[in-house]
Amino acid sequence: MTGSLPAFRIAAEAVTRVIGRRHILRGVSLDAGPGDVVALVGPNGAGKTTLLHVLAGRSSHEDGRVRLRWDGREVTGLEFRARVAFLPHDLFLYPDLTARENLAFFATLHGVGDATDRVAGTLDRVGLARDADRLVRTLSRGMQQRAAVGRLLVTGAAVWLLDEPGTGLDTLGRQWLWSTLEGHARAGGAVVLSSHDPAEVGRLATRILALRSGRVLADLAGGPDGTRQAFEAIENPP
Amino acid sequence: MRTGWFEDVKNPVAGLAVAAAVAVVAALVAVFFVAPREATLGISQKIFYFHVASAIHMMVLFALCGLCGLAYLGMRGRPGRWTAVVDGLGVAAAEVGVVLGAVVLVTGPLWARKAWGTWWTWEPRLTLSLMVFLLFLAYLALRAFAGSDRFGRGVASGLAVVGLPALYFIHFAVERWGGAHPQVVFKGGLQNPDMQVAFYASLLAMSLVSATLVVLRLRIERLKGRLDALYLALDRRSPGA
Amino acid sequence: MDSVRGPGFRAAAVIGCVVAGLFLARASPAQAPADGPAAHAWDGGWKAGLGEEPARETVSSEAMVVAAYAALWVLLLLYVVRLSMELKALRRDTEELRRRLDEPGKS
Amino acid sequence: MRTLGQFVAVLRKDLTIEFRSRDILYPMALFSFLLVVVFSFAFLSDPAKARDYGPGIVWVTVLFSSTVGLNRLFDRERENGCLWALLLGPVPAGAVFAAKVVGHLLFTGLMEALTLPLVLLFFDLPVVDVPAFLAAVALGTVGVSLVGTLFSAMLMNARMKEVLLPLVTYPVLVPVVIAGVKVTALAVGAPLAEEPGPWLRFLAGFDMVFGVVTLLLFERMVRT
Repeated sequence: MTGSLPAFRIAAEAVTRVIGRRHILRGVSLDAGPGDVVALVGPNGAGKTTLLHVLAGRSSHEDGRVRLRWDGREVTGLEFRARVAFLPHDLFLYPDLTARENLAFFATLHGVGDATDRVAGTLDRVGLARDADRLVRTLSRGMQQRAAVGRLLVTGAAVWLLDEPGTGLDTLGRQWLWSTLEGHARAGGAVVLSSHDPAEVGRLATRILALRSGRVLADLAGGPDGTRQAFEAIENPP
Repeated sequence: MRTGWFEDVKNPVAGLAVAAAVAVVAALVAVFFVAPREATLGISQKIFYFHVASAIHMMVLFALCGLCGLAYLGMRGRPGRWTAVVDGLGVAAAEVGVVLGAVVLVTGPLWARKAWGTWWTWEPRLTLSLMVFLLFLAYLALRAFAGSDRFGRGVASGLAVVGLPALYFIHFAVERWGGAHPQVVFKGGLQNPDMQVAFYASLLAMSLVSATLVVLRLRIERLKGRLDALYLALDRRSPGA
Repeated sequence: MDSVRGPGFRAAAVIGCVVAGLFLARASPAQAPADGPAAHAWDGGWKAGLGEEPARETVSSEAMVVAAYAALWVLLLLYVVRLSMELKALRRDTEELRRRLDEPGKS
Repeated sequence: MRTLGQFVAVLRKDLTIEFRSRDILYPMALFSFLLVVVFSFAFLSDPAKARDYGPGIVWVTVLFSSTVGLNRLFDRERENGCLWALLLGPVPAGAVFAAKVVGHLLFTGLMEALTLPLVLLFFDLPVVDVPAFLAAVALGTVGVSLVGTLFSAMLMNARMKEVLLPLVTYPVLVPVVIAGVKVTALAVGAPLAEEPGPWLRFLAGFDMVFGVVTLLLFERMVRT
């Protein structure tokens, strides 16, 4: 990223999410600031996706708070939605638009100034320069994933929330993804992502949250041994 | 989950039910024995009392349901004790409203058969009752099919709110649809004091009956809430299946 | 432009629109249509059925009244029955909860 | 002014997708055409009565065809969860709603331009008062689009959407149909002793009130 990103810090404070008669999240807290890459690990149904949905504002929550802070004051409303970008499983891309049109559309929504060449630059960065004008519907899952990450880049949001971004990417794609996420963190962005891949977590995470049944089992520092402990915590039964 | 007044207060259903029964009996006596037979229509005019009473209460419940919808959407941001009450009241009002609507749409034609010689006429009042009935049905269908979770309630409340201005425009359009209409027999109808007594008695009876049904339905909604809270507490204790 | 759209402005715009709309709809003068036969044929209005005198009656008035009041109470009764069924379902649900509570371990 | 730019962006996106795939336009146009043909057979047994039924046919065609459009209006948004892509962006929900309403209006307008002349032709309706006729169709369609788009968005993922949408919106739209048919009847020279003026003002009032109500409700209802 060229200029460094403004210092935004997103935090979940004892977030509780209830659907019907079950707790999906039981008082989960999390904090990601500039340069942080927080990885959420845990079995299916642990609440990783729900936590990302709550952070992004996609789902409501019954208790606790989600707070986005910049320079000491809390940021809400339209400003929150401009600074936080979310990449869910279903990618948020229009299948009947080309990759270029999708990126241009979301750039305009975010009020990005020089949209055309910024989009062109982003398409190069995500390696879709050649396929920029094919409908997203015709792209492979991996290429769609790259376009979706391009959407995050083009909006210039500081906080990235990604739900298992690595799915559908080949080894080359995953290397590219990891370097992109690292680049974003280095530029002062905050990243929160869910993942099943120990390699991905080991490489990227500065903090690791091990979740099961909506509860935080362990909140560990990143690095090889943190990753090992985290995956052990979620593997063995309670 | 701390249970507020909503869960604890001894629901006044029994008292209301008894009062409603007494009022109904009194109203029937007034309608059939106190009020004289109407000159032109004879005995079939007796249908009129409870027909109009039901229609009036249907409209009241419709307005109540709309206001509950407005309140529910207004409180959307902060789920709390009151959202459950307001939402429950909205459902109760809609369900009892549908029942009263059915009553109106059954007794209406019976009344029209005698008063105007046809089973159904697009007479403004009957037409309006039909539209309110349809809006209530749509509200309940939304709750049944668009999900009973927060989203389903939100959509249903939205319709209830839309229903309020809709009622205004429907009423206006239906009134003018047939051009200005002649003086309908029961508009000024009740000069005879005994008839008025019968009318007010049936009005009181229907308001007590509706109130009882709404409170009963609200109680069921309340019990459902408590049961969910208990399941939730159970779920909180164990780390979830 | 953004500064203009403060809460005051928005509230005023909303109320203004609603009032203007209601006023517009009401502003139409009442019309008394000519009751000529031609108008009658055209009139999709509810008066169509009123022209003829009440048809010769096969069903007696008494039967009508009985039917009306019977319908009233049957419908109300049906609703009460439906409510009691729901109550029964709730009771069954409570039993299920009690069973799960009595189990020592996790079900 | 940023919101206007966002409104235009969403509208342009919808039009681009629509003219690329024509998923809303073709079904609407075909359905309305078939509807008119069926009505012709159903109601033209007695040509003298044609003028009685004509105005009604016009409005049933408008209502049913726009419902076909409404059922598909948010299909694009349902794929890949894109409605949330819009709502999670720095875009006021009103801009998204307005863009969707205008989109639907354009598609319906195009359909009406194709089909209503057919109705006038088949039912031999001499449009005496053209401005009143056009005003009624325009104002009525706006009313249908406003109420329809609100609930089409809400019911996007509902199981029984095709049934629920008409069940929910038609009772609310009855006044539009009544007023529309009245003005259309007057516009084709029906000997009613009424003026189109009051009914057109009624329609305008309906559109204004529901314009505000649906706009405000959309934001509240769409966020779970």
